[in-house]
This record gives sequence, C-alpha cells and structure tokens, in this order.
Amino acid sequence: MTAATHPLAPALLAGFHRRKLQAIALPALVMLYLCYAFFAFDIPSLFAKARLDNAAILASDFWSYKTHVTRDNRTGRVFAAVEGEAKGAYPAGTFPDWVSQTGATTTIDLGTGHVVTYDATGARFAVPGYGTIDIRPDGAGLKLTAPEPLPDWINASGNRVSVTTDAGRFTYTRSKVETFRYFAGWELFFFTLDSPFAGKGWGELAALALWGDRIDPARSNIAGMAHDIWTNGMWHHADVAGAIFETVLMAFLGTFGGAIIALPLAFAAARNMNPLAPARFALRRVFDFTRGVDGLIWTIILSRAFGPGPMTGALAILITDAGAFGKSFSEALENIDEKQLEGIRSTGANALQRARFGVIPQITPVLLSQTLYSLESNTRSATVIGAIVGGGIGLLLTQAIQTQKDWEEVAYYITLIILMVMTMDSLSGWLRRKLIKGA
Amino acid sequence: QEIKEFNIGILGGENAQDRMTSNECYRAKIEEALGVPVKLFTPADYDGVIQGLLGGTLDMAWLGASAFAKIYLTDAKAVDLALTKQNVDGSTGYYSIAFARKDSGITSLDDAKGKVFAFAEPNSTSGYLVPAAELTEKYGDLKQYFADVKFSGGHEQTIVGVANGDFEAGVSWADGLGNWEDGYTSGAFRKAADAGLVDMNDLVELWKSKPIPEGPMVVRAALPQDVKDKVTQLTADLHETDKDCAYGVAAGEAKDFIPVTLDAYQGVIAARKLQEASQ
Amino acid sequence: MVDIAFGPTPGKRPDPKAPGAAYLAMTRRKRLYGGLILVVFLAMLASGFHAAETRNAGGFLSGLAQLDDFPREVLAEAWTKRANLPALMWAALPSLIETVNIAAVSTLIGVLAASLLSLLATRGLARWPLLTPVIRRLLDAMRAIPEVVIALILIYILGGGPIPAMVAIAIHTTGAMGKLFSEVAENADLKPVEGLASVGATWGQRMWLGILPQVAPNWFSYALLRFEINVRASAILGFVGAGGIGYDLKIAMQWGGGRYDSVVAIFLVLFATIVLIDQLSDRLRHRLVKGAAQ
Amino acid sequence: MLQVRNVTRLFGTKAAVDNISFDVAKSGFVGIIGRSGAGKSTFLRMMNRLTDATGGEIAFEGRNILTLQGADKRAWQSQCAMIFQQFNLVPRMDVASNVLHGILNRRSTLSTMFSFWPDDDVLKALAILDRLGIAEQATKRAEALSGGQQQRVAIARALMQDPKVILADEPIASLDPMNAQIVMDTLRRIHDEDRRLVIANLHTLDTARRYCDRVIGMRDGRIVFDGTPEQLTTGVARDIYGADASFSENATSTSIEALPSDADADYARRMLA
Amino acid sequence: MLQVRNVTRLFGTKAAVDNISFDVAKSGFVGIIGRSGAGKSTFLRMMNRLTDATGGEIAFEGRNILTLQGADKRAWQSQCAMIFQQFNLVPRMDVASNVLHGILNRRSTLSTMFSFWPDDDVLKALAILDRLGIAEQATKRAEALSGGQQQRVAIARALMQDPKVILADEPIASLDPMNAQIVMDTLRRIHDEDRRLVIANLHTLDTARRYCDRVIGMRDGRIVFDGTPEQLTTGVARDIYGADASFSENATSTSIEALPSDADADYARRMLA
Ligand SMILES: Nc1ncnc2c1ncn2[C@@H]1O[C@H](COP(=O)(O)OP(=O)(O)OP(=O)(O)O)[C@@H](O)[C@H]1O
Ligand SMILES: Nc1ncnc2c1ncn2[C@@H]1O[C@H](COP(=O)(O)OP(=O)(O)OP(=O)(O)O)[C@@H](O)[C@H]1O
Ligand SMILES: [Mg+2]
Ligand SMILES: [Mg+2]
Repeated sequence: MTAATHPLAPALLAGFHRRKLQAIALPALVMLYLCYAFFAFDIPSLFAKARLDNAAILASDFWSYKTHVTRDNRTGRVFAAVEGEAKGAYPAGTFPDWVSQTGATTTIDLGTGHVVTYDATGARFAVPGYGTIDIRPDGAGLKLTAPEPLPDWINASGNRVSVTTDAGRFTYTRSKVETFRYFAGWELFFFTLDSPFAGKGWGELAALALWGDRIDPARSNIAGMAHDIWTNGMWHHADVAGAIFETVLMAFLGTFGGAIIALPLAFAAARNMNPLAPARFALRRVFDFTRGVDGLIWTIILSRAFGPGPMTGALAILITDAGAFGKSFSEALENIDEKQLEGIRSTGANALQRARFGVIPQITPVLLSQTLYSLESNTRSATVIGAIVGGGIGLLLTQAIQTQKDWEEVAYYITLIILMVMTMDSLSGWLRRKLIKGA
Repeated sequence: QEIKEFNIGILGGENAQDRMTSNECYRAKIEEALGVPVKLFTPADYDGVIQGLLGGTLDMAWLGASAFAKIYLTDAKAVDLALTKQNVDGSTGYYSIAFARKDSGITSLDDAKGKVFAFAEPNSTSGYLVPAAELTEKYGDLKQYFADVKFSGGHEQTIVGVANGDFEAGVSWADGLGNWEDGYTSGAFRKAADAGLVDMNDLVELWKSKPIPEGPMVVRAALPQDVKDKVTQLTADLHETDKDCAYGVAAGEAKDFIPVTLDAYQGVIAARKLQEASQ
Repeated sequence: MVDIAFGPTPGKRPDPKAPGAAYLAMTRRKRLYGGLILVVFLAMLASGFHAAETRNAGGFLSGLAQLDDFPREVLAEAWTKRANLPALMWAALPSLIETVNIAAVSTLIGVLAASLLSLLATRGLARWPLLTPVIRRLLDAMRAIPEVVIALILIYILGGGPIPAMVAIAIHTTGAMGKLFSEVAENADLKPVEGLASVGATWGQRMWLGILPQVAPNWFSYALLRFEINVRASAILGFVGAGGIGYDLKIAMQWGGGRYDSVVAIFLVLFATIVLIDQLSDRLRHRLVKGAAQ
Repeated sequence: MLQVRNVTRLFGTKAAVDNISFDVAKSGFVGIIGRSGAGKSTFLRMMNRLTDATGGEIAFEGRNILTLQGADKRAWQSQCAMIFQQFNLVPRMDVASNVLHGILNRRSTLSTMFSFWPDDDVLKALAILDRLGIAEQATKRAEALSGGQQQRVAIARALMQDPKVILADEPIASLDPMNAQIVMDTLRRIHDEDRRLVIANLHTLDTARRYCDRVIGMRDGRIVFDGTPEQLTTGVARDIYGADASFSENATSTSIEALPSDADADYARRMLA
Repeated sequence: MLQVRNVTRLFGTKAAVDNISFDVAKSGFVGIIGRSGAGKSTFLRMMNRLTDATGGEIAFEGRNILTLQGADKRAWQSQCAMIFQQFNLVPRMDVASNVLHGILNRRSTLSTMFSFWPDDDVLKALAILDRLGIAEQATKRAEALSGGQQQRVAIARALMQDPKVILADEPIASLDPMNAQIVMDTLRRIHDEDRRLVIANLHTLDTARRYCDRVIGMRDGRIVFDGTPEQLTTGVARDIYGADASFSENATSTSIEALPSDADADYARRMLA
C-alpha cells in the first residue's frame, strides 16, 4: 500500500492545507490592521512634518551647553554667562579665556578661525571660507554687509540678523548683540562660578580636599565642596535629590499602603473565604472601579481635597493599587491548596487561626512577589503623577521638557529616572529572592 | 483663629525649580512675618493651583486673570483679591499676540482663515480666553472660521509648534514693549527667542489684543484678616524693601505691586462666562 | 583545621540533654528578627507617611473631610446637564477609537519586538550568547523609561498626535514583555529544541517550532494583560498632548466648571471601554491558561 | 463509647453514606475498607465535622456530636484528630510549628496569631516528634520531608491534640511500602500504648488484616461487613469490592513481603505475541 | 566509512571523552555501552555536532565533520539523524508535523514557519509512520502518545531525514520492557532493510548482545572494549562497568523475559529491621 492510497492520507492532507491557510491568515490580518493604522495615524504626512533638525538640536543639547557673550546695545555693557543664567554668570569684567576685551572692542574666538568682534559701532563675524559679516545700526534698522548671495544660515531682516555656524551662533538686534559658543558636557555640574572650587581639575580638587589649605577658614575643604555641590544653583542637586525622594516615597507608600488595605478586602472578595455572593460581587466591582480609573485621574480628583504634594500622589497610587491588589490577591486566595486549610480546620481552629495558618503561609510568596513587582512599576507611575500633583522628579522633568530650554537638564533627569527605576527594580528583585526563599 | 502653616502656589513659564529658587526669598520673608512654616508649591498647570485654592490647601497664589475668573465663577467667596503687578511704564496689562511663520505667507488674521490655529490651554488668559473672546466677536465661531482649533498645552509649545509648522498660526503673550525682533522686552516670545528655540525673523505678528489685566495675587478668603493683611503689606512693600527679591517674584522687571479690585477683572469674568455659555 | 576534623563548633551542636533548648532559642531568635523587621517596616511606613503629609499642601484628616467636594461638584453639574451626555459620549467616540488603536498597534509592535528580543536574551536559546547581557540591559532600559518621557520628547520632534504615544508605549511594552517572555522561555523544555537541532534546523526554525508552541499560551496571556494596561497608558498619554481621548479629557477637565458634563461623558466612555477590555481579556486568559493545562 | 445511628449523607440525590449504624463499645483499632467511592472518607469527615451529615446521629460518650456548632464543634474537632492521605500539613512552616497546630483550639486566638507558643507546648511537641523518631527534623520545613516523615508529622500533630479518637483517612495511600509500614506501625503503637480509639480507612485488605482489631466493609455507602480480621475471607472481600473471580489481592497489595506478581510481564508477552 | 581519530571533549578540566579512536568500515549496528558518565552521550552528541569537540577528528566518507560550520554543519546534521532517550519531539505539535521536521534543513525557514509542506512530503511522512505501525496516530499531538509510540515517531523523524547514519542515545532507557523491545526491533529492522549505519548507546548488556553486530565499551571517556557481542563475557562487562563480583546483569536488565529480582524488597527489609 503506498502512502497516497493510505486511508488516512486525505484527512491528513486536508488538515495540513487547513493549517497552511491559518498560518497565512493570522499574519495577513496583522498586516492588514497595521496598514489601517498606518493611514489612521496619518504616518505619511508625519514624515513630511517630522523635524529632524529638532531631533539633532535635542541630541546635541543633551550633552552640551552654551556660553552667552552678550552686549547690551543701549548701555554698552558686555557680559558672559553660562546658559545665560545668573548663577552661571562670570563676575563683571571677567570672561572665559576665549573672550578678550580691550577698550570698547570685544573679541570672541569661536575656534576654527571663526571670530566675532564687537566694536563701538557694531559687530563683525569672520567666517572662514565665506568672508566677514558686518552689521551696523542704521537709523531705525540694521545695515548688513556680507558677501552676496546670502547663504541660508544667515537669517536677516531689517531689525535682526542671526548667523548660525557649527562653531557658534550669533544674533544682532537693535537692543543687543549676542554670541553663543557651544561646548560638550554638563558645565558647572558640580560647582557654579561663584564657588571657589569652580573650574578646577579633578587632581586639583583631590589635592585641595585631602591636604590643601582651607579656602574658607570656617569650614574644611571637603565640607565646602559638599556644600557647594549640594547648593549648586544651576543644577539644584539638593532639590533634585528631594524630588527623587518624594517620588520613591509616593511609590513606597502607595504600594505597601495599597497592599495592606487590599489584603483584608481580598479575603472578603474570595469565593472560598466569603460565602456572601452579593458582597463579593460588590467588592469586585469596587476593585474594578478603583483600578480602572487610572492613578492620574485619582490624582486630579484628590488634589482638591489634599492639595498638591506627595501625599496626594501616594494616595492616588494607593487607591489604584488597592484595586489591583484586591483583584489579584483574591484570585490567589481562590487558588489556594484546600488541603492545608482542611488540616488546620480538623484540629478545631477558629476562622482567624485558619486564615493565619492555613492560608497566609501559602499566599505570602504570591503577595510579596506581586507587591514588590508593582513597587518598580509604581516608581514609574509616581514619576508621572508627580508631574500633575506638583512634586517629585516627574514635575522637574515635564517642566524642563515643556519650557524646552535646558535639554541637558532633561537628559540629567531622564538618566536619574532610569537609574531610579532600575534601582527599585533590582531592589525589589533582591527583596523578592531574599524574602520568598528565606522565610 | 490660628493658622499652622501657610502654603503658596506659584505658576509661570519657568522650570518648577527656577520658580522655587526665585521665590525662596519671598517665602522666607513671609515665614518670618507669620511665624508659621511656609511652603512653596509649583503645580504643573493652572488647574493645580486653582484646585488648591478652592480646596483650601493653598493659602495664596499669583494667578492669571482667567484662572481668577474661574475661581470666582466657581466660588465667588473662595479668595480675596490683593495686589497686581505694575509694569515699568506704569501700565498693568499685557497683550495676547497672534503670529505665524513668515514664510507661510500669512500676514493677518484674515489670511489665517481656514488654517490650523493654536491656543495655549483653556485656563490661560492671554493664551485662550481673551483672544478667543475677541476673535469670536470679530469672526464668529472660531471652529468654523479656522480649519481646526487646538490647545498646544502652553505658551512655549504654541510658539515652538508654530515655528515647527505643527500649527499654522497661534497666540501667545508679550508685554508689547520694545521690539518684535527681540520678542518684546518680556513675555513668552522673548524667552523663546533668548533660548534660541525660534528666530524672531521667522515669525510675523498678525494681531494684538486689547490690553489684558495682569493677573492678581489672591489670598484665601477664609484666612484670618491679620494674616491676609500681613502678607499683602509685605508684598506691596517688596519693591521698596528688596529689589532683587521683587524681581524674582514678578518674574522680571516691574515697577511695583499695587492693590487691585474686582473691577479690573469684570471684563475677563464676562468673557469667561460667555465662553462657558457658548459650550 | 580542628573544626574541619571534628565537625562543627561545639556551640552549634544541640545539647543532647535538652533537645528543646536549641529549638526554643531558634524560635525566639526568629521571632525577634521577624518582630524587628515588622517594627522597622511599620516605622518606615509611618515616618514615610508623616514626611509625605508635611510636604503636602493639605493635611490628611482635613482632606478626608472634603474628599467628595470635587466629585460632587462635577456630578452635580453633569446631572443638571444630563441631557447632553449621550451626544457628548457619541462625540468622544473617534478619540476613543484612536486611543484604542494606539494601544493595539503599540501592543502588537511591542510584543513582536519583545518575542524576538526575549529569545535573544534567554540563556540557552540565544542566537548570539555573547549578546545576551547586552540585550538584557537594553530591555531593562526600555522598561525603565516612563512612557511620558519618550512621548514628550517625540512630541517635540514629531509634533503632537498618535505616533509619539504609540512609539512610547511600544518601547515600554517591548521592555516589559521582553523580560516576562524571557522568563517564560527560560522555563521552556529544551528537549524539542535539541531534537530540532539534531536534524539541522536553523535558529529560526528551532525557535518557531520548538519554543513558540510551548510558550505561546503564556505569552499570549501576558500580551492580553499588557493590552489592557496599554489602553490605560494611551489614554493617559493624551494628557501630555499625544492625542486620543486623554487629550479631550484633559482639556475638558482644565476648563473646569461649565464643561463638567463632557468630563463625565468622556470619563464614562473611557471607563466603560477599559472595564470591557479588562473583562474580555480576563475571560480569554482564563481560557488560555486552562487550555494550556490540558 | 461510640454509637453511630442511621448516619446518611447525600450529595445531590446520591447517597455517599447511606443510613449506616454501628457501635464501638471500647477503644479499639477499627479499619474501614471498601472500594473507591464507597463512602469511607465521607464518613470520617462527618465524624470530624469537616462535612455535615444529612441525617442520623453519632454519639460519642453519650453526646451527639453531629449537632454541635461553633465553639462546641471546634472543641470536638480538637478531641478528634484527623490524619489525611495527603498529610495536609502547612508545607512552608517548620515541623514543630505544624505539630503545635494541634493545640490551636486550646490557645487564645491572639497569642497564636503571633505564634507565641508557651515553652511547655514546644517541648511537648518536640517530645512527640522524638517518640515518632523524627525529632531531628523539627526545624526543617515540612515540605522538605519525605512522604513517610510528613505523615509522621501529621500523626504528631494528631497526638499533640491529645485526642480521644484518631481518624485516619487512607494514611498510607500515598506512601511507598517501606514508609507505609512505618506509619501503620506507629499508629498501632500509639493505639497500644495510649489506648486511644483509632478508626482508619484503608484501601488494602492485608493492611486491614494485619493491624485492625475490627474491620468494617463498606460498599456504595452501606456497611456490608463488620467483623474480625479473621472473618475477612477472600470471598467476603470479593463481595466488598464487587470484584469478579479474577480478583487477586496481590495486585493491590502494599505489603513489602509480597512478591510482585508476573502479571505485568504476562501482559506484555501477550501484547507482543 | 567512519574514522574516529583521537576525539576528546573536556568539560572544564574533566575529559568526558578522552582521546578515543575507532573505525567503522561498512554499515553496521554498533552498540556503545558503559556506565553512567562514561562519555557515551557526549560522543554521540559530538558526532551530531550538538556538542563541540575539544580535539580530534571524525571523518565520515573522508570528510572531517567536526570542523563544519553554519549551513555545512546543518547539512551534516540532516544526514546524521539522532534519536534521544527522552524522544525530544515537539509535544504540542501533531505526529505528522514532528516527522516532517526531519526535512527542515531542506526547506526554507520561511516556508516551514508557515507550515508549507508539499503534499509529497506529507505523504512520505505518512508512509514512514505506516511502516513503523503508527499511521493512525498521525494527526494526534505527540504528547498524547505513549512513550514507545513517541520513540517510534522519533525514529520516523530520523527516517524522514533519509540519513546516512542513525545515532541513538539510550533510545529505550525511558521505556517499559514491552515498548523497549518494539523500539529496538524497529531500529534493527531499519538497519537490516535500509543498510544504514546505526550507532546506539545502550545501558544494558543483554540489549547490546541481542541487537548489535559490534559493541564498543567505554569507561571514564576511554574505549576499554571493542569487539563482537560474543566476546562480551561477564568478566569483560565487569571491567567495563567497574563492578565487583556482586555484579549481576539482571539488576539492570530490561529484557521482558527476565524476572525482576528481589533486590529492592531485600533492601527494604534490611532497612526496616
Ligand atoms: N464534595 C462532594 N461533592 C459531591 N460528591 C461527593 C463529594 N465528596 C464525595 N462525593 C461522592 O460521594 C461518594 C463517596 O465518596 P468518598 O470520598 O467518601 O469515597 P471513598 O470511599 O473515600 O473513596 P476513595 O477510596 O476514592 O477515597 C463518591 O461517589 C463521591 O463521588
Ligand atoms: N554540559 C556538560 N557540562 C559539564 N559536564 C558534562 C556536560 N555533559 C556531560 N558532562 C560530563 O561528562 C561526563 C560524560 O557524560 P555523558 O553524558 O557523555 O555520559 P554517558 O555515558 O552518556 O552517561 P549516562 O549513561 O548517564 O547518559 C560526565 O561526567 C558528565 O558529568
Ligand atoms: Mg476517600
Ligand atoms: Mg547519556
């Protein structure tokens, strides 16, 4: 008998053909849906709209800072400041070493041959390979002299000229003229310019810390450094540390508070613990409600009563989590091994004792592991909630992004958030292993 | 009647952190004057402060005119008006300014018909309430007049959004002093231009609103009278006693903080009522 | 040296004359440690709560008293304007569909990416064993970044709309699912894979035929759970301007009094959807897990 | 001391235990045999009040224990220890704690919640474990023990209850022959030394014959045999189990003395032929 | 056709296979015996390239297969079928698909992912299953089959590969005697009918004696015996297994004819004494 005539052959082949169809149908459906989404989300026009130059600015700003050299055209005062901020300002009359001032003339060396000169009547910008751009006030407007045709990196109107080169940016308006030079790194991350430790190298700092003479006789150099870093007016390390603390606090209180509240409720919602079906049903709907309404919405609802602050955020997480835990804990309770419970029951133990010895030892690992798991995800939620409730690292981050100014701060916060979440993740993993194996 | 603490809500187009820093001296002064702990809160949007004042968890705040109107309309007795900011030129107002990209070819609001137009957020006075009211009066239903009316989320987002082409035109605020190419002397345009986010050469002004009253400083009405008085007095004297601190509180140059009454905001309140009714 | 020769130190040996003493001492020690841990934990909780309360504008007890202020205000207004609700709910539908689409697409993409990455990150299955630690760290990082962060940055680059939310959620989904998937795959039976290796199957064939059938029910059930989470996430991202129903809700909420009817309408639609998806996926997952057990 | 009168238990319309009656005059080692589903477990569970009876009465020392409720019921349970086929210990807790669970009924709820056991009780538990030869295991988790050891822990818990009756529901069904023998020997020794009434469900005839003073045979919820082990002939056993003539005791024997039969090999040979 | 030269495999510093060499001139049924840990599995796995060798070479038809990489290696694997002790089938897939996996190497990854099997191949798989007497099981899931049937599916998969060599690593170790015989008979029949080279690790002497043309004995990674089954006396076996005089073949026999010994019962009795 050959295979083709085997009585099972037709059924088998039919089975394979059916499976072939199924195997194609599923990916085809997925592709179809993605196509639909492609047009529903209007992706084609998105490509047209996407601002890759924004992305480039953002990427470079993540890891760079700029120093402003500004002249107020009304008073003629020239000053330099990192990021143009008061805390980053060079003391009056002093400049970074690439800026020099003689009389009314200020020369700014942007490197690679790019030189900007502010003089009494206007300003010049020498760009290698192009020529010199010269700007003078002219009546109510500005007079621009530059090799024609004007390239597109010069943006000029009657009242404003801006020049953007790789070496730096330059703008001239009637009220002021400004030059920006970009540098890599997070400048003044440790010490602002008003600190005696600013601008010193690692070796120098180590030497000062260990055996150098006291710069400020009132305090040791190490204490001075710690103080200056902690009170850094540009990076606000103290505030940031406080914000991280607030975020973790919200997650911690919300998670464990939620778990503590959910545990007794879960007993009341478990089929094998509470015979009252209507009570169970009602509780379950309450769980569904509190967890279905996201923590963010709870935050908004609660902020009227509790006002801004970390407690409001913690309560919002607590409410959401109580629902989530209530559901999962009661499911864990329904899945317990009845044998252990029966063993305890057979000795004449009362309800509380049965719960304590017949149920709790069984579900502890599940409870602990679920609670600790959500600790990590709640740290992330707390970041988001903080942005609304006015606290924590989330607020700092969203504000930094929304004001779209200091992207290096954004980068700093993102790094901290990632580190914070990863730390909470490994901490919860470590606790999980320790507690569940050890107990 | 005693108070145990005093909470201040601060808004503004700055980083939460910078807001804290520039108001720290102010906080310390009030703490000294009242003898109770004083805390600063920097909610992410107007609504956070509004809810705080309504709920009684914040005791004092500087508000936008529209946010004040919202509180007033929700509960007229919730807060007392105290002071407002007087500009260096003696005026107590600023402007809402509609703008577009220069290369879009739009030069007036008449050109902007059928385009995508952006406001800041519903609680913003200059970013929504006043311009929406004035434009509605002039052009009728804005949803009909423009192709789409969007909320960008804030003044900065509107400016960047228009510069990026996400929106074809929008409104933001400025004090109306100085030059357009600098982004005026203060306001959202100036900040964006100074930060290098936009080049003012790329933008054109389409329209300027009537002067909008500066937002008030309000204190919660339920506070003991002497607390209200102390805080108000301290703030009113701030420009005389501590110039630098006043600069931080006013978020820029200002002449003084002067008393203000409900009259100054009747227009805004009316506009808000109108908006509500039109929904 | 002596210890090794003569066994454990004498102190650790149970005293033959009092066999119970050692046990009693041990239980006391355990109870002490347990009690200490409990006290420390409760102290942390209490002091943490205290710290949170002092940093909060409003106090806990005074807040409790006015817990219902806001909901009452909202509901009262919505009730007087209840006639508007059906129309408002209907108007919210397109945004709702967008929100659900964002969740679905990002779940789909995230799950597909996670399937691949998780296999590459699983010891014993990885195509390039040397890369497993790298991919694991990558997944960790993808998981650690909150979705809002990615969304906000993308909004800056791409402008508002569904894509930033979609990408943000997809990235996070990839990270989260990658880890779970890899945990499931780690427990998979390797015998079928070895069997397939012995016939000269490629890595793709070994994974597809040897691993996927084993892990599919679990993976699918995780993916469903994730979809449920992602619907919520995509609604929330609307709050930062990433489109969908969250955006409508935020605008309505920010407007406040006068538009509470649309707040309630949008909330109802959203909540009903979330509960519906939640229930459906619950049913489906129960079926799956039962099916797998057979 | 024990009178069982017309005890019945219905599950739906099916009678798991069908109107059974018997007396036990003085302490003894009573075995109940019968095939699966005969109602053996149901009867023991009714005695321990884990399952409620549908009708009838069980009088122990003159008191009907089937009508007890609440604290009285729990007090009865504490006097009537139960040993389960699957041991029913708390696997994650240590052996001594499991034994101490036997006196839960006699200690205040609050002190037990925090596992505050008086030293005397702990020492008593250790003594019982020592008596059963597993004192060294006292600090281990119950789940770390072998099946035979776990069952001895369960017996220790029962002894901790200091019960008047010990009920054992197929105590050796999940054990290998060696451990089965150890457990049955232990139960018998306890009976002999403490003179407690032991009622054990057993699923093999030879165990019943070897350990019991009296054997009750059940079938379909009814008592079909009640007598001494000697009266339990193969014919009677066939009646109890409802088996046909090919019934062989050896097939189900757990005795370690019995030689495995060649039936399996025969079967395989037939299959291959 | 097969030359094994100085093949070595180290795990850490331990040599699992220690410099072994042997030749197989023409197709045969070669058995490898040796106690647990002798290196039998490691050697077969090296031949199939599931484990990499540390040194040496295995030449099959003149080509060193130990150095093959990537597609060449997989091509060799497809010519060299492996049968495992635990069957190593995909339990959730049906029997026919499992058999078809034998030709994975010859189909593109994509088409196999979508289950694009040509009808001819499906029919061929069915024919092979038919030859092994399990055609009726073709549509069942592999996990639903008994151990012996699963091992026959594994053999079918090997045959589907149409291999030059069949390696079998203790193919009957997890089977009961009846199924063991069926499987070994099948392997032998395939060898006899198709003249494929079969190398089988076996853990019992009598199986090796009964089915093999040649037996290789390994101990501690080295070859200590290489000869015909007849040369495999009890003395030689003791050397291979390193057993003392109490060594009895029966204790490990899987032959269904051999009577199980009483060793287990003796042990239990000693323990209880
Ligand atoms: N909780 C229950 N619900 C419904 N029927 C039950 C329940 N418990 C037992 N039964 C039925 O009652 C009958 C007697 O069961 P019981 O467990 O007492 O028998 P048994 O003699 O102990 O059998 P085995 O040797 O299998 O343990 C059986 O038909 C069983 O299916
Ligand atoms: N992956 C591995 N890692 C470390 N050592 C291994 C590994 N695989 C095998 N070994 C060691 O190599 C030696 C030979 O093992 P192998 O499995 O080849 O023996 P075997 O003869 O097949 O024994 P068995 O009859 O138990 O299968 C053993 O000592 C084993 O412990
Ligand atoms: Mg039973
Ligand atoms: Mg082996």
